[in-house]
Amino acid sequence: MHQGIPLHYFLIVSTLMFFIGIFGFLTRRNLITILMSIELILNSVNINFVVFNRYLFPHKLQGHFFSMIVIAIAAAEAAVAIAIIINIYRNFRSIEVGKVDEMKH
Amino acid sequence: MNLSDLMIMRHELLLTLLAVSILIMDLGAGPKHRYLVLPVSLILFFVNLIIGFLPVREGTLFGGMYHTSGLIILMKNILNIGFFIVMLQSFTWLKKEENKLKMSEFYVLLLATLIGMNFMISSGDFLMFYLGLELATIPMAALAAYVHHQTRSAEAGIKLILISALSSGILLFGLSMIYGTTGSIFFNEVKAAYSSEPLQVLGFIFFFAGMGFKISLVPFHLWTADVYEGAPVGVTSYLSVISKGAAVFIFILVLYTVFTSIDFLWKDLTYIIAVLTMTIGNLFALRQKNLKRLLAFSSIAQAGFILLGIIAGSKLGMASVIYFILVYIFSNLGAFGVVAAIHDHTGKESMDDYNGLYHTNPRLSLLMMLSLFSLAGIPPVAGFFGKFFLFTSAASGGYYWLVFIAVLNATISLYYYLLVVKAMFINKNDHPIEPFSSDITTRLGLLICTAGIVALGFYNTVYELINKLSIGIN
Amino acid sequence: MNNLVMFFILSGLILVFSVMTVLTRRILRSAVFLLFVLLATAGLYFMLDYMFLAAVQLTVYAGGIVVLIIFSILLTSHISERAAMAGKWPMIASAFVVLLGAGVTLYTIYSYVFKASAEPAIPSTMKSIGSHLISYGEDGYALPFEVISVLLLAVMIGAIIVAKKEVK
Amino acid sequence: MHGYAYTVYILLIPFIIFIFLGLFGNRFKPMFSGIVGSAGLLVSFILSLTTAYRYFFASAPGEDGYTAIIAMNAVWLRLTETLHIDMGILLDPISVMMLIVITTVSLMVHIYSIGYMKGERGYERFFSFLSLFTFSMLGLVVAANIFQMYIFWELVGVSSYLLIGFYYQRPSAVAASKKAFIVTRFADLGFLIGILVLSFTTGTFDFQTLTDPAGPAVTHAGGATFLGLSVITWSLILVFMGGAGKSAMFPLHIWLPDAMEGPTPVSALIHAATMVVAGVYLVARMFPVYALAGIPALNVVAYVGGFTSLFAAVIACTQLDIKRVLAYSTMSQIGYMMLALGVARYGGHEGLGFMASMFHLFTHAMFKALLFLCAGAVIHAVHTNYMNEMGGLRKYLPITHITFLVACLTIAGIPTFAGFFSKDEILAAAWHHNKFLFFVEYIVAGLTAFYMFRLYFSIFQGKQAHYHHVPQEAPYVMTIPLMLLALVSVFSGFIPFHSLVTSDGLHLDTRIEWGVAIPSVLIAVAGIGVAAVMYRKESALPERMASTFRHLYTWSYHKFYIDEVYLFITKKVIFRYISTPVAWFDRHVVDGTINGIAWVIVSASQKVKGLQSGQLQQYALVFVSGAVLLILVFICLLY
Amino acid sequence: MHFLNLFVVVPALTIVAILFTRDLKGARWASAVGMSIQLVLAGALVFMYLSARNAGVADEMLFTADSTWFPSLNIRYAIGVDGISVAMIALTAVVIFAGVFASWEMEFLSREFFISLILLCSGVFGFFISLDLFTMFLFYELAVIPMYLLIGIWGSGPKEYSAMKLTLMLMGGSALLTVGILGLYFHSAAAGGQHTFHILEIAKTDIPVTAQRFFFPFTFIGFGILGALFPLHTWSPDGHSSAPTAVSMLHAGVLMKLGGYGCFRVAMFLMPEAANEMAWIFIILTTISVVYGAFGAIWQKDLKYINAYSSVSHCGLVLFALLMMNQTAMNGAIIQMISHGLMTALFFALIGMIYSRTHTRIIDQMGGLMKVIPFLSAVYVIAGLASLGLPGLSGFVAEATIFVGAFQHADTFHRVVTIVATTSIVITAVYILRVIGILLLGPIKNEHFEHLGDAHWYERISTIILVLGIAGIGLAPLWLSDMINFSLAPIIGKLSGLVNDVPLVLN
Repeated sequence: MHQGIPLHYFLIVSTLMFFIGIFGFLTRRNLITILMSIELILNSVNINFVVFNRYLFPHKLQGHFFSMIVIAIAAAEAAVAIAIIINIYRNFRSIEVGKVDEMKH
Repeated sequence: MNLSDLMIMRHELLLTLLAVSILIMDLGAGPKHRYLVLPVSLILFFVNLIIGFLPVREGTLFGGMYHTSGLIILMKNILNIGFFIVMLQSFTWLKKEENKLKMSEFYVLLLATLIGMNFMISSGDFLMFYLGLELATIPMAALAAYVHHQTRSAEAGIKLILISALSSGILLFGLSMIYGTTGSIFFNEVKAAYSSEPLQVLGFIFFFAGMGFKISLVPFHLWTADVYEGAPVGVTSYLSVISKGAAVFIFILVLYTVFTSIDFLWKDLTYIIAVLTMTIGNLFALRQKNLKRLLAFSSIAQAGFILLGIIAGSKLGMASVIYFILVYIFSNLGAFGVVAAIHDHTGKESMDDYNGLYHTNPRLSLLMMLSLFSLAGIPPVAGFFGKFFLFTSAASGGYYWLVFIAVLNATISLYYYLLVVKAMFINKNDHPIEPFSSDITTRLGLLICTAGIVALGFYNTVYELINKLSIGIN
Repeated sequence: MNNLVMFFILSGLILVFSVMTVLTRRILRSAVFLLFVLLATAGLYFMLDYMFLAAVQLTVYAGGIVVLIIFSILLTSHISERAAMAGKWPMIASAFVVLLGAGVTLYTIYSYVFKASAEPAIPSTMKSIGSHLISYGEDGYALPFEVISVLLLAVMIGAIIVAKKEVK
Repeated sequence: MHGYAYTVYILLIPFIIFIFLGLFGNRFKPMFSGIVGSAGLLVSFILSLTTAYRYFFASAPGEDGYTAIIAMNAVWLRLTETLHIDMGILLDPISVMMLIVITTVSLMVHIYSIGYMKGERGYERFFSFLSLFTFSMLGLVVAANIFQMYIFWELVGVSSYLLIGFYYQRPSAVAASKKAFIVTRFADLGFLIGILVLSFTTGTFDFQTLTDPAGPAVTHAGGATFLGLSVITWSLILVFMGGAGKSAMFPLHIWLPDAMEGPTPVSALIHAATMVVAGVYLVARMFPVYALAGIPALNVVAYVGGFTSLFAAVIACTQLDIKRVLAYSTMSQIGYMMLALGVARYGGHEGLGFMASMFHLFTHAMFKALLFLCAGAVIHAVHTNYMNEMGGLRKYLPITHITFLVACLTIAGIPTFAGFFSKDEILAAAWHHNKFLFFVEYIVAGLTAFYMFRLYFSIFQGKQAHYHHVPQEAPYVMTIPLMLLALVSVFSGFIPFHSLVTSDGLHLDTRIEWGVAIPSVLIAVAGIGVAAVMYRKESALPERMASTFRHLYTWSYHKFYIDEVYLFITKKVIFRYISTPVAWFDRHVVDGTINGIAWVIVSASQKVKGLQSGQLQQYALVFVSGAVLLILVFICLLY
Repeated sequence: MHFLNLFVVVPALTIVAILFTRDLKGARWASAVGMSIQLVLAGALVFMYLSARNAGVADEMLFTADSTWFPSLNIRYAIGVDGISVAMIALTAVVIFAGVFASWEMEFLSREFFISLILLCSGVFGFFISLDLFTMFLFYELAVIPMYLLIGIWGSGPKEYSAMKLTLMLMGGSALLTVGILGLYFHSAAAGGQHTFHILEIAKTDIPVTAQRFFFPFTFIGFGILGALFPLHTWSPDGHSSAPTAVSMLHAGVLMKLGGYGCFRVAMFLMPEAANEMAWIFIILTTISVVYGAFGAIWQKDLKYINAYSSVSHCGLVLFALLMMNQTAMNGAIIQMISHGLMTALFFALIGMIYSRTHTRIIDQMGGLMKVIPFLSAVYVIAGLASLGLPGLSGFVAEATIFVGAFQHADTFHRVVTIVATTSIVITAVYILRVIGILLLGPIKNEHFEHLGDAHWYERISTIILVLGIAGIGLAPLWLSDMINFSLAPIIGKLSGLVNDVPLVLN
């Protein structure tokens, strides 16, 4: 295929990255590392879009721009999340996710 | 493309204009006049609401990324109505001393989410859809975390933003698969190329999960109650009604126009999720003592009912869903309006605090009862019609057992609604909530809700209009 | 062939640092590993001839987000602090779910035959990207571009509101 | 056409009086209601007499004998095409005879009650109920339709209930009234089912169609069978069950002695003369069906009647409450009538028993009413019901004494008194059909004479008992009815029943069969003699007799413990072993299931709360697991 | 305005009038006037109906009106009455009239009480005039839901529990009903045709037997719960015993009849084949209910419980007779509905009146009331006699018709269960007489009772109107029976018809 690298290779990488991100989300106890896991997830999605665009549908730039938008949104999300995390830190004096469970049941 | 074409985007443009003007007014007004920004924005939004009903051209813009139709405009107008009520209801709270420095920002953020929803509903491709979705979600997190001095508010904010990020990650992964297997992100092209290949199914399910988060379907619902409880009441009601309504709108639009070729699949999926959502939502709602939390779980159960309309896949189904959302906006905002009014005056939101409310605040109690009955689907209030039409549409697809499960769930839900009614009307209380009178805005909001709850069922024109505009899978 | 080697190096980096990002117990290191992942991803984009995207990835992601994250880490934790991981059972459950999900997904992807479009490719030069970005016709992205500006504005306000210190 | 339409007034007058007194009686002086009631009944009485005269004597019977006349008929309720409940008046020999019996006795009782009930609380209520009863009883006898009969049958039952419970503040009266109602109600259940079966088989309620020898009831007799008996037979047995209940046949007799808790005039009217013979009347009314289609049922009637007569007579010998003695005597005499019907067959001389039964019904009504009214007068005078607290009343109550003696002689079957003739016919009929029952009846005749004179001697002769105040003869308003009834008792034996009331309406030649009559008279005299020896003077003989036949005496004194059996069945079995478990079952099992469902839901709600742990990552785990699970399900399993 | 609409409009106007009153005095007079008008209207309706029939009008439904409500779903506001609904309307008017007077002294939140009560009754009226399943269902639920507040606020004893139980069980019933109604709707037209909720139009189409088999149990049980079908009757004892007087009257007297009415007007009329097929199951259940309810009543000590169980028995008889599916038995069933409605309302009214004097409902604590409150006691006896089926009162007419009708069945099974059911008349006598004996007769147990006052004028009005109804039907049943018979004919015709079998579409 393109430049000798099969499409599936990219997809395997991105899929693994996606699930590693999810694993991180599920297991890290620190809110910021959870946020980083999300970045991993979004990054893997970006790879997908880009690769599909390049390999399969190069006649348009849909995947490409999708990735761009995702990057921008990831930034926005991170901004708000970090703002809230700082707020949490002020309120809880900790950014341990386990401690943020005042509301339950 | 010329300027008149842009008028097709009137809803979004006006809202953006409104948001910007509020921002500018807020910046421009001196500290003495800042309190004027709120009423002015209210009035401006009301004007916008009215303008929304003026006829507008249907059409497609930006190469198919944006499109409107009578149906979509109707949905936007419905959201506008709800938005207006939320604005009215949060007025009292915003005027409080604690929010002095961030009054109008609240409206701006809310407006931003509404713009996002409008774009989302109007989207013609997954990119705009995703963008709208995020625009409708990210500022929400900021709104949920609006109250600084409350840990719960921050907690709600972080839970919302993180889970929403996760869900949008999963949704995006699904979208990437959809893109990869169909070669396009445009709805009409995706529709043409979609079949039930496993990878496409996988992509669809990831997409479904992402939407499930927005509509709070089980098992993607767990954030709901915590966020609803922690967020300010206005935000909660907004989340539970407008946000959810918009998500349902786009969800049903996408299902009915894009994934038509795998309708058998999403119908089965919806069946399972509907049963789970109704049942789990109700089971959790049963033992809630906090009104906001109770309404949160009830709104999960209501989402399950909404799926009953979606599953039909017919014009009837869509009409029922839209009608139900409209009714639901009035009913739920009525209930939240009462909760907000009481919270604003007393800070109380536990069911036990409501004991004997009827004797001190009869009108609020009556409205609360009406709203709850409407939520439960009891005649003659509008909720009855809404629910009945949903059941009808599910039955039209032959899903009689699903209808049965749903109606049984409606009965269970009646139980906890009645618990609230019981608290207000029957239970005795030595220290009931003192009689108080609310602001004119709160009253106006509640009045609109009451009118909606009472009249919507009998005023058949509304339903017929919706029905006329609705579409089904052909 | 070179490309393949390059790909293996980059993807190897991506995967290893991804794993390390989620497994290392030091938060700051984790941020640095994330930076490596993002850089390697940018490398992939370069390989695919998406220069502009790679640049965006470098500036926005690596330059913006990671810096933001590092700042916040510095703001909220001590350098030496070791982040706790979830307990044993959550770990096992998460690992199980993730492995299952990854397995199914990979299997599904692998068994799918992707169909490429026959139409000729369009260049992904800066010029063409630029013109696409401001075009409002077919394959034009002016609208998302504008909307995202609204989003960023809203997010800015939101972040300020949330992070702003309360005036008591 | 037939000119009998006026007979409807015989019924309507008491009914109107009932309504009037019931609603407005308390607006007037008490005496007023008595007078109104009696006056109204007098009119009914005269109308009945006129009817009887016109029916029997004014026109000669045709070839078919006395035929039935429908004086009026109106549909009351349409049930099916063929089945409709009518309100009609059927005049035939037995109903006309019953009109006379009822109006006569009722009139006497009304007049008597004016005196007897003086000063009682609820005077107007009493007369109102009496009128209701009279109305119902008249309606019962003239019923043209078996369902109409059932309707009035029930009304009679409820009037009886109301009157027995007249002294409603006395617990025993309340209990007795309840018992009477429930026992007869139970019997009526049989009657109702009988009607259902009968109407299902024959498609009609109409008496004339039913009893027509060529009608559907008779022609369907050979139809389906159940346990070896035809359906018609079963229905007749069920109908007889109703009759047995009303007529206090064994084993449904237990309510009658207790019913004596009611005011004595009530006992005279309802529980001696009229209502209790309704069962006999019912069988007589349906007689052609019994005789032509249900001989086994008729045998049941005969044996039940025979056994009851003996059984009741034995008990009567040991009772001390004079009204109870009379009550058992009534049972015994009705047993006679039933037996007579049971040994009769349709038509000609075979129908002797039928005629005898009706004859005895008539005479018995008169002398038994008389006996009760006399007893009432005695009780009125001495304020006790127990014969061992009485004695030597002869000189205080001369009129009562004479009339009571006349009645005793009549019931004992001493020749020239009415009872002799009617009883003789019965014995003759039994002799021809069933020797065993015949001998039983001989014994009963002796016992009857014995216990009646035991009663007579204990009350009017014997030792002078100690009274709180000197007993006084009743006022004329009470004694005149006594004398009138005594006259009727003496002379009614000469009424030519054999040519008036027969099974097929035709004239029947009868003569006194001396071979049967003489021994029976001798037995009666012997019975009187024994009673005289034992009770005329104070003696230790009764005690000795009692100890000699200790077991028999105790059993008899305790009415063979039938009440206890019933009590066991009702209190223990129904109340404790059915009703209580049913109530328990309902509360705990049925309702428990419903509550259990609620409990399950609520506790499920409690159980799942852990899902909502407040832990963000757990939410995410559920989220992801849900998505993965759905993928697994939909990709691997479904598609 | 259409005449029948008045039956819904008058209660609505009454409610508005009550809103303008200030206190108990105003509220009760407004209600009394409103419900008197309603009574007059009902009388006029009976008269108009009978004269129309006498004039030879042979339409199945009279005074019909039909206006579209939701055109897209073909939901219509269709009204009309036949002899059966006229009878039920008359019953409702009488009972609510009596009910208003029975709650004359409702001090606590009186306006709210009367509003809820009349709201309830407007639901009932609406139900009986509806010909459209949708509006029928709407009115049905409208009638059920005010019960919660009525029992919960103004009730006694474990009122909250009872109110909740009653509401939830009845709503569970309406859950079943929803499915049934929707099933009927979607099978009401051949493929491509316009679906309809209109009863008469559905009756004209042949619903496939497979569909009937599926939906009949839903519909029948759904209505059956309100008609106290064993074993789903347990809301009734608790609900009735906790409810305030007028509510018990209305609920047992009228609301339970909605169940019976719905069972045949919807379930059996529209799904005749399934009704024929499945009747035996429900016949067994109802037979149990008849006998079981009666036995259950014997043991009870609370007056209201006794009457509630008696209602289970009597309402069981209604369903029992309906399931016999011949004209006579069904006629009996409807007479029984009316008869039971009147007498149970009378019972509950009396129990309420006695309770307001003695402050107890436990029979063992009372006794000899006949002496102190003769009027109420006498009426109680009349009600009791009516209940145990004394001729001359309405209960007998109903039971006689039912038993004769049921026994006309050619099938042995039906006749056997009929005999079993007839035994209830004895058991009924037992518990009725037991209560009368303990409660009214005998010596006065409590000296406080010596000074009780007899019925007030409003209580007399309340009871006398019911007694008049009971006696009126009992003495002259023919007009009622004929009125019902005429309207039953088409239903019976439908029940004995046949349709072809088309498979049911079900996911």
